[in-house]
Amino acid sequence: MAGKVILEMRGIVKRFPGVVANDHIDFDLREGEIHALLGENGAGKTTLMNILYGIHQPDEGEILIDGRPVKLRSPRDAIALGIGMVHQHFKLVEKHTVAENVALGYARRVFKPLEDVKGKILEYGERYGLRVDPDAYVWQLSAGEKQRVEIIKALFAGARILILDEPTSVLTPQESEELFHIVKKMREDGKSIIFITHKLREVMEVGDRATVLRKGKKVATLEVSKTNPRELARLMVGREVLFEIERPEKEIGEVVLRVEDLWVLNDKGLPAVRGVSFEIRKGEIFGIAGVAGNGQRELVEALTGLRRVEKGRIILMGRDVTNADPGTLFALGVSHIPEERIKMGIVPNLTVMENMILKMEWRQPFRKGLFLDFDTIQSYSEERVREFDIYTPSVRVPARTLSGGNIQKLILAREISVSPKVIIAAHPTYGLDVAATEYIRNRLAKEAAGGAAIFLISEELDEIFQLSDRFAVMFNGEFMGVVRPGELTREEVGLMMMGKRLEEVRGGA
Amino acid sequence: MNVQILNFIIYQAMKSGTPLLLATLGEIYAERAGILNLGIEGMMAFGAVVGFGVAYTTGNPWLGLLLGALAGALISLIHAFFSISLRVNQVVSGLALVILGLGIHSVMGKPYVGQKLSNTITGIISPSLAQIPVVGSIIVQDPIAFLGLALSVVLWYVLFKTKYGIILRSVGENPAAADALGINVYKVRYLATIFGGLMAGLAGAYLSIIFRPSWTEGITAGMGWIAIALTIFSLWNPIHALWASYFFGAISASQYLLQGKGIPVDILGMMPYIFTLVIVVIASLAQLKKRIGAPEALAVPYVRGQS
Amino acid sequence: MNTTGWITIVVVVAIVFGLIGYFAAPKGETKVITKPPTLKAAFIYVGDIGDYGWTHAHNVGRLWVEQHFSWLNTTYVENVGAEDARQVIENLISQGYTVIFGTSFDHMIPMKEAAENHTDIIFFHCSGYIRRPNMGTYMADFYQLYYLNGLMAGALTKTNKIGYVAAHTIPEVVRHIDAFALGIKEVNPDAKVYVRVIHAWYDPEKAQSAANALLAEGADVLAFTEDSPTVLQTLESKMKETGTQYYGFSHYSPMQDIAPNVTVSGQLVHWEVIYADILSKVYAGLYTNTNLQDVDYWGLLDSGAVELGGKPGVPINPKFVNDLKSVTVTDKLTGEELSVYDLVMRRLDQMKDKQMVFDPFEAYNEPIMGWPKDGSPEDLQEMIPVGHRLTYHERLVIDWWVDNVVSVGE
Amino acid sequence: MPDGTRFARILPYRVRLEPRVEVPRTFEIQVRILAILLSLAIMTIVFLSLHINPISAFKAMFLYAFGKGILSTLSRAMTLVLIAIGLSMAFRSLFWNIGAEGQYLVGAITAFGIGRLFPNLSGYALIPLMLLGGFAAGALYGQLPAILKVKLKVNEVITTLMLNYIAIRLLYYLVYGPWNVKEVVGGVEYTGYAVTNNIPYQAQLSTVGNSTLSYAMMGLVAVFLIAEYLIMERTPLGYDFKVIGDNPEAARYAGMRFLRLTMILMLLSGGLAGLAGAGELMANQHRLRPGFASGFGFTAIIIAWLGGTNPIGILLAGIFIAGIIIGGYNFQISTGLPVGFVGIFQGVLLFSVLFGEFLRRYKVKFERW
Repeated sequence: MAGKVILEMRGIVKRFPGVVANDHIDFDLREGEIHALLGENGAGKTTLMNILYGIHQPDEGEILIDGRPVKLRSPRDAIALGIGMVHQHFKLVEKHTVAENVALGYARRVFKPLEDVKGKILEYGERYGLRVDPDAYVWQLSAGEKQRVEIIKALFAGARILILDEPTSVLTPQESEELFHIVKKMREDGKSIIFITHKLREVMEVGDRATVLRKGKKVATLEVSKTNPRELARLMVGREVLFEIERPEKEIGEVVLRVEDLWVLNDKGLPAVRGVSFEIRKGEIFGIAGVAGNGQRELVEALTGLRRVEKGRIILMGRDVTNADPGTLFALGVSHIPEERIKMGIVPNLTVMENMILKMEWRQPFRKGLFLDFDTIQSYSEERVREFDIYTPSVRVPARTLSGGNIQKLILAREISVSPKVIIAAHPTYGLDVAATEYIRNRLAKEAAGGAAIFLISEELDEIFQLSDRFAVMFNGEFMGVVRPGELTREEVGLMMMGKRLEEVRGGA
Repeated sequence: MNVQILNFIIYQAMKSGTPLLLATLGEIYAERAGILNLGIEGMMAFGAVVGFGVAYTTGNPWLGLLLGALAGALISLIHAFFSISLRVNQVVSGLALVILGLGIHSVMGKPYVGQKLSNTITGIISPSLAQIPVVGSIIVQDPIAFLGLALSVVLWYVLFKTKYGIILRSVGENPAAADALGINVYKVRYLATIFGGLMAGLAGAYLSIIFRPSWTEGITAGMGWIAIALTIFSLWNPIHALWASYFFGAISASQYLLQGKGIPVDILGMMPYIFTLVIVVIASLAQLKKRIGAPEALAVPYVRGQS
Repeated sequence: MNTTGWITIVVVVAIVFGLIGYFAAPKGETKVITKPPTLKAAFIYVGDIGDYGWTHAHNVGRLWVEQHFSWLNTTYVENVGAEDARQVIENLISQGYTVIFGTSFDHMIPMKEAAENHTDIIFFHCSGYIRRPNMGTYMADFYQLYYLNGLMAGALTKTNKIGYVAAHTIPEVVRHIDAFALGIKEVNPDAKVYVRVIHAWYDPEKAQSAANALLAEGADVLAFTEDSPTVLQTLESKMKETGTQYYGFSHYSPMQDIAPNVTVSGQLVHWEVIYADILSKVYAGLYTNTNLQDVDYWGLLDSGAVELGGKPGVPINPKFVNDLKSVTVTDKLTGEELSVYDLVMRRLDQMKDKQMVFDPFEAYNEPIMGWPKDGSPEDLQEMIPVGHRLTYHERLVIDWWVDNVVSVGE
Repeated sequence: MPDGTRFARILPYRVRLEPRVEVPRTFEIQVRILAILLSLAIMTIVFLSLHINPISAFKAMFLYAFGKGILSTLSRAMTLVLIAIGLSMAFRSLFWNIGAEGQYLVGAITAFGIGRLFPNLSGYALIPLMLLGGFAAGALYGQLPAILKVKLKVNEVITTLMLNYIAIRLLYYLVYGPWNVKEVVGGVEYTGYAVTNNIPYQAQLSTVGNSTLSYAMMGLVAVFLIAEYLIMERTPLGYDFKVIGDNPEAARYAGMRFLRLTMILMLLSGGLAGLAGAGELMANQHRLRPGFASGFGFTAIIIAWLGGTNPIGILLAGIFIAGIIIGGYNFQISTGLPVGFVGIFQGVLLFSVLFGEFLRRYKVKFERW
C-alpha cells in the first residue's frame, strides 16, 4: 500500500522566544498513507504542521514535496501544493453561514458564490456523512458540526495531503469511527493524511505509520502494525504510563445539589436543556457523557449562573439558587472549571498571581481596606503553584505565557483551593497531555473524597468511566439514562450518545 | 404638507446626504475589513482641496473629482501603513490623520481662497420638471448624488452577494480564518482602507466642486465625524447607509422648517443627534438576538499565528 | 540590522538634513527686516485667514497697513480661541509686540485680563464692549448697508417673503436684520422677513439647508450672516434648477463674481481704514497705554470702513439696475416720487455725509413698532417713538425685532 | 505563538516583525527621541522644498513651548491631562469613550451653573462645590453610554459622539438663552452677546504669576494621577476594570457586575472630563461661550494613548502635546507661516511618535527571501 514519498521535512528547527518548538525534526509522508503524529501537548506537533501549512516559517531545515524543495510562505502556497489542514481551533467566521465560510476560499465565480459551493457541501455531506446545513450560521453550530465544516473546507481545497489536528476530540465514538472510514476512503483514493493525536487507541486503529515527538524532538517513526500502545506511550511520555486513577475510600453523603426539571435555551433561543433532573451528593462524582452540542454547555452555564433558566429549579444545600448570578454561586461554594479555559478561565495579560485570586479580589485576606494586599496574594499564589505543581518561572509573569496544561492547573488550583461544595468541571482534561491529564483526574478524585460534590462533563468516555460514581448520557437536551460505570459497554453508551434511551439499549441487548 | 416643503425635504436629504453617504460607504468598507479609520475628516479635507485645485486649474470639474478621490486614497495609505503594517493603535492614527489632512488642506488651499470654479457639474436643468412633487426634487440632483445612490446598491451587492464581499467581511470578522484559506489579509485591508480614502476624497471633492463650487477653508465642517457615526448607525450595511445619510440630511434640514414656531433653535439642533441615538437604541433592541454588530476584528491588527 | 543601527541612520539623516537646511535655505527668508521697525503690531484671529469671511477680511486689512507703513512690522496668529488667547498674548508680548489686536468677540475676556496684567502694552479689541486705559475697541458696522440692501430687497421681491440666514442672534445680527427689515418696509410694507438661525459662523451645509428651507417657504430674496458664499451659491443653483429669479446680498467679502446672477448688492468691509487710523495714532503717540478708556471705533459709511456692494466699486449689480429703476416709491422725508434705485443712491449719499441726515433707526413720520426678542410677533410695542433715534448704546444691545420680521428661529 | 509576518514581497528582503518581550527603559527613551528626530527629518524636507529655514522653524516650535512659554504649556497640559487620566482608565477597560468633549462641556456648564446660583458664597465653599459639580455632571453624562452599552450592547463610540453634539447644543442654548451675558460696562447694560457673565470672582482659581497655570489644577492633576495609579494597580476595583478590558468573557465567568463596574468606570472617566471642564472654566476662561469645548476631548485621546497606563507617561505625554499646541502658535508668530503648517507639523510628529511606538513594540528583521 505504501506509495512513494511525496513529502519530506528535513531538519526542521523552529524557535520561539524562550523555547525551541521544533528541534531538527525529520518527517516524511508517503502517498496513500495515514501517518499519525503522536505526542503530548507541547511536544511540537502543531508547530511542525503549521510550518508545513505555511503559517510559520522554519528557522532551519527544508521541505520537499515530490522531491522538489519548496518554500511555503503562507497557507496560500501550501494550498497550491495540495496541502489541506483542519485546525484544532476552528478557523471559521462565526457570523457567517457555512456556505459563506466555504465560499471564502473556494467559490470560483465572483457572482453567486454560494451557488458554487452549496451543492458540493451537500454532496460531501452525503458521501462522508459530514452533514451540515449550508445556510446555518456558524455561531449556531456545535463544536462537532464546526469541525465537519472544517473538513469540508479541506475537501474543497482538493488536498492530496490532509492534516487533521486532534480531529476526534469533539466526536462521538460512532462519529470517530465514521471519520476513520472517511480517512481510510481518502487513503484509498491515494491521498495522504497526517493525523495528529495523543490518543494511542486512534493511532492503533487508523494509522499506517506513526511519528512520535517529545519536547520538540522526534523520538521515532514506526510501522503501527509492528508496535503496541504500551511502546507508543513510553516513547511519547518518556516513561511507562498507567492510566490508573487512585480512588481513595470515600463516603457518599447528603444531597448537595439538586436540579429539578431544568429547561434552558441556547443562543438560537431554542430549548437546549429539556427537563433535566438529577442530584449530586457529598463526595460523589456525577458525570455527563455525550457529544458536544447536546445541551451540555447550556447545562453548565445554567448551573453556574451564566445562562438564564427558563423553567425548573436548582437547589444548592437546600437553598433555591435558580438564576443566581455567578458571583453569588461562587460565594455559596460553587466552583467552575470552564470548558474554554483560555477564553474564559484566565485573564491572559494579568499575572499568574492575579489570576489566582480571580473572583476573590474583594475578599479577605486578599484585600486590606481599599487595597489589594499583594504580599498575601503572592504568598498564597506561590503556595498554590507549589501544591499544584504549576510550571512557571514566577507568579509575576503574565498567565498567557503558561502552557495549556499549566493554565488548567492554575484554574484548578484557584477553583479547588476555596474548598468548594460543588465543582462544575467541563472537559477538564480536554487537549491536555498525559501527565497533566493524570494529575487533574487524580486531583478531582481526591476532592470528591474530601467531600466535594463534582459535576463532570466530558466527551472522553474513559474519563467518565474512570472518575464518576454515576453518570448520565445526554442527547438533544435530555438524559438518556443514568448509570454506573461498568453497567454498560462502551458501545452501549455510544448508542445512548446517539439518542437511544437506556431502556432501549437494555431492551435491545 | 405642501409640495414646496416636501420637495425641499427630499431635495435637501439628498443634497446634504450625498457627501455623508459617500464618506460613510467608504468607511463601511474599511471597517468591514477590520480597519477603523477616524481620519475621514482629514481625508475629506485633502480630497476637497486637491479636487478644487485641479478643477480650478484645468477647468475640468470631472478631473477634479477624480483626482480629489485619488488624493483621499493617497492620504489613506498613511493610515493603512500604520495600522496594518505597523499595527499601531488605529484610533490614534486616525486622529493624527485628521490633524495632518486639515493642515495640508489649509496650506494647499491658500491660493484658492475666495476663488470660484468657472465650470461645475449640475444635474438636469428643467424648471418644469423641478416643480413636480417628489420626482422633481430628485431629478434636479447632480450626477454624483445619483452615483452615491447607485454605489450604495452596488456596494451592498458586492458586500453581501459576491465572493469579494465574503472575503472582505471575513477579513474583518476573523482574519485568521481568511488567512488559513490563502486570502491575503493585508492586501484586502490595504485595499479596503484605500477604498475608504477614495470615497472620503470623493466626498470632499464633491463638497468643493459641486456642493459649493468656491474655495473656503474648513469646508468639511465636521462632516467626517458624522460619517463615522453613520457607519455604526447603518450597521455597516451600504443600503442602510443610503437611507441613514438621507435621513440625517432630512432631519438636519427640517429643523429650519420648525424654526419660528416656539421651539428653541438648539433643541431643534439636537434633533439629528437625538434621533440617531434613539434609532441606534431601537436597532440594538432588534438586533440583539441576530448578532449584527461591529466586525469582530475591528481595530485589531492582524498578526499571523496569533488569535 | 538592529534597532540601534536604525536609530543611528535616522539620527544621521536628520542631522544631515538639518545642516543642509541651515546652509542651503536662504538666510532670514522667513523674516525680512529691511530696517528696524519702530512699531510691532500683532493680530490674533479666531479663524483661518482662508475663510473668505471675517478673518480673511481682517487679514486683508493687516496686509494693507503692513504694506503701506514702512515703520510697521506685523504678525498674526490664526485659529486662536478664548482658551488659548491668554497664552498667545503672553507669547506675543514676550516677542516684543506692543500693539495687539484681538479680532474676535471671544478674545474680549482674555484681552481684558492681559490688559490688566500688562499695562504697558496697547490692546485693541474688535466687536466687544470692554475698554481699559490701554485697551480700546473698534468695529465696522453694516446696519446702514443692510438698510440699503433692504430697500432693494423690498423692491425686488415678488412673493413678499424675504429670508435671512443668521449665524447667531447676537445684537450685531439683530441690528442688521432690523435695519434690513426697515429698508424693506420703506419700499414694500407688505413684505415680511423670515429669519432662520444656524448657530454657526461658518457651516456651509447648515447655511445651505436653511437657505433652501426659506426658499421652500416661499422666500425669493435672501440675505445672510455666515462666513461663506454658500447662501448665494444655493440661490444661483436653485435658480438654474427651477428657472425662478432669486435675489441675494453678498456678505463681508466680495461675492458677486461667485454668484453673478443673483447677487444684487451686499456689504463690504475695509478694516484697513480703521487699522491705519489706529496704528498711525499709536505711532504718532496720540494713543498711549493710558488714554484708550474711551476709544471706540464705530466704522460706518462716512468713515469709509464699510462699502455698499457685492464687489468693490460696484454698489449695485448692473444686472438689476433696471429692475430697481422701474419700481417707484415715495421718499418718506420729502414726499417726492422716485425710483428705488434713486432712493438707494440718495440714502447712500445721505449716510456717507458726516452730518448723517438719515438713519434707519430713527422714527420719522410714524413710530417704529417691534416685538421683543424673547417674546412673540403678537407682542407689538412702540420701540422708537416719532422723532427719536436709537442711541449708540441702544444699538449695541438691541434686542427686539421690527414688526415686519414675522418668524424668527429662537 | 506570535510569529513574524511579511508585508511586502516587492523588496528583495522580507521584513519580519518580532514582538519585544521586554523593553528596557533606556530603549523606550531612545525610541521617543528617535521619533522626534524622524519627524524633524521629514519636516526638514517639507520646509526645504518650500524654501524655509528648517532650523528657525524648529526653534520656533520647541524653544518657546518648553522654555519661556513653559507656564502656558503646563497650563494647557493640566486640563488635557485631567481628561486623559479618565480616558486611559476607560480605554484600559475597552470602553471607547469618544465623548470626553461632551463630558467636559457639561462639567463646565454645571460648575458655571453652581457659581451662578451661589454668587455670594465664600470661595472656600464655592470652589470645591463647583469642582465637585463639574465632576458629578461629567460622571452622570457618561452613564447613558455605559448603561446602553451593557444593557443593550449599543456601540459606545456612536453614543458618546452623539452626546458630544447634544452637549454643544445645550451649551449654545444656555449661552444664548437663560445664561446670556448681562453686564454693566460704562453705565450701559450689555446683553445678547455670545458669552455668559464671569463666574464669581472668588471662584476664579489663582494662578502662577500672569500665566493661566493654576495651583488648584496642578494639585488636582497630581492627586488624580496618583489616584489613577492606585485604583488601577492596587485596588480590587482596578483589578476588575483590567479583567473586563483584557478578557470580558473571564469577567462574565467571574460573576463581575458589568453594569455596576461600567457605570463606576464612566463615573470616573466622565467625572474627570467634567472636572477638567470645571477647572478650565475656573482657572482660565472664567466664562462660557459657544466655542468652549475646542476639541480638548479629542486631543486627550491622543494623550491617553501615548501615555499608556503609566501616570508619569500620561503627564509627560500631556506636556508634550500641550507643548506642540503652544509651540504651534509661536511657530506662526515667528515664521509667519499659516496655521496649516502647524497642523502638518503636528500630524507628522504624531505619526513619527506612532512609528516610535511600533519600534518599541517590535523588532524589525530583514531577511533575504
